[in-house]
Amino acid sequence: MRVTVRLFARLRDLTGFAELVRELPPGATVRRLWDDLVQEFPAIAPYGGSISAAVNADYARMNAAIQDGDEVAFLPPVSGG
Amino acid sequence: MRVTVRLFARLRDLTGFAELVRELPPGATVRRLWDDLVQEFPAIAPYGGSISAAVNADYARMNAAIQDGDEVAFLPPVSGG
Amino acid sequence: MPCPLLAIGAIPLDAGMLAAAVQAAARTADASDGAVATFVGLVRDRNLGRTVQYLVYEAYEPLAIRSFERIAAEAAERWASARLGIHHRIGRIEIGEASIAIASASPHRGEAFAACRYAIERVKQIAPIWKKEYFDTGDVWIEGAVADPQDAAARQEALRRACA
Amino acid sequence: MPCPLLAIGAIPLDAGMLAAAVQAAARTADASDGAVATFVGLVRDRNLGRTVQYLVYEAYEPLAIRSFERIAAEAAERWASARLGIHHRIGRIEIGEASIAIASASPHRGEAFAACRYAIERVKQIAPIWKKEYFDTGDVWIEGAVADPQDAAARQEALRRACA
Repeated sequence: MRVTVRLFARLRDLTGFAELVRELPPGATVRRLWDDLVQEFPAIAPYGGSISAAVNADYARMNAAIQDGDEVAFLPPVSGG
Repeated sequence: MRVTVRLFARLRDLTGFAELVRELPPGATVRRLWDDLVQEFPAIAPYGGSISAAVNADYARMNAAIQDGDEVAFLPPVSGG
Repeated sequence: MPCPLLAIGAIPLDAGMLAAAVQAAARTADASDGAVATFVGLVRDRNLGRTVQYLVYEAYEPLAIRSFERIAAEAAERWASARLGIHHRIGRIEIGEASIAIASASPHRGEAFAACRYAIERVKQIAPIWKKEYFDTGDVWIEGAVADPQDAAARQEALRRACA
Repeated sequence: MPCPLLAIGAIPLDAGMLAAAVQAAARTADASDGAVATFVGLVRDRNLGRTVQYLVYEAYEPLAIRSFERIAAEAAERWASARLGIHHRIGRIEIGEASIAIASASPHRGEAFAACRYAIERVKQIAPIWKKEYFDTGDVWIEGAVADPQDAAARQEALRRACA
């Protein structure tokens, strides 16, 4: 299946991408997608303990299952306000 | 000695006066002035336990001594804001 | 004309203008403002089950200004980096209009919120200002706190409500 | 055009306009507003000893708006009579300019202050918004809270700061 990945703030700077499209096996979780990205962009590995994730613009857990066509976002710690 | 008395809100309504000039013996206190006013305007007597006083536009205690020419104000419980 | 930080008058209030004046006021700290908190009190159409038509506020103006100065000094003592502005309107005020505007600016939000909340609590406790309520079948002077700036318990209660 | 209560955009913020929009919003309670509290966060010229030149904010906009909706719902659950407005600016913001404006209206001041304070605390905890600080010798992304709207401890901390 195919998903759109959105990366923000320093995750975008570290990978050089604000948006990516990646293939995943059916039933893959958000964590599997993150692990794939860490393989591809080792610089983001330190965020493993502090990222948040969203699926289709709603917060999601790392063990949430992804569907074909989903938009999955990875969010470093926030600093709005 | 002669003092100016200022009365506000319901004290003004009850007495019919916003401002009065009254004579007092030397060394008279704010309380003495209040007691004189209660004699003159019995309707204000119930305020004896809840008025505040000011001398020359500064809060003062009831036992404060008044000087000739002072402006003494009596203030019912407040409701600003 | 510069907008005074502490004022009483019969004209409509403008909280935004007051906030700007508080921000523009001379800073004693060398840290710039990161937070502005404001409070506006509005005339409500109901009170104690009565349908209110309008209010008339009166003040002992010189003492009211001194009371605002006292409140600002108390706040500065507790929150050294916060600055306060307090504007109170007097005269006839219609339903939905503002009777009071308070603004507080500070490097950090905790102080700005606390000073702003403290100020409205203290105004209600010690400012020599009274409102007369005109309702459908009559009018009445509203009487709240016995004004005593030396009352330590009242000041403690204001600090408690300011979450200090 | 009516002013939306929850919004993100690149244009300068106007807390007074937001406060007016919150006051004008449909009331679910039959009690009229007696209190409006606002908060404005300003870009400061110093942070962690650095001289800041300006900030650039970015947001994951659809999730940020949903986060504001969540915050407004949480506040409504806790303070049923208060209504909230939250506007956050993104893009480059200069020193002294506002990055966020929050307004809360309620029949009584306690709820208005609490909802306003709660909202800024929750925005800082869960809104997917980031600021990059440009200082004299470089730039850096600021990273604060790990965003987790389900984190009960974080919500408790926001309630505590709101003095609830």
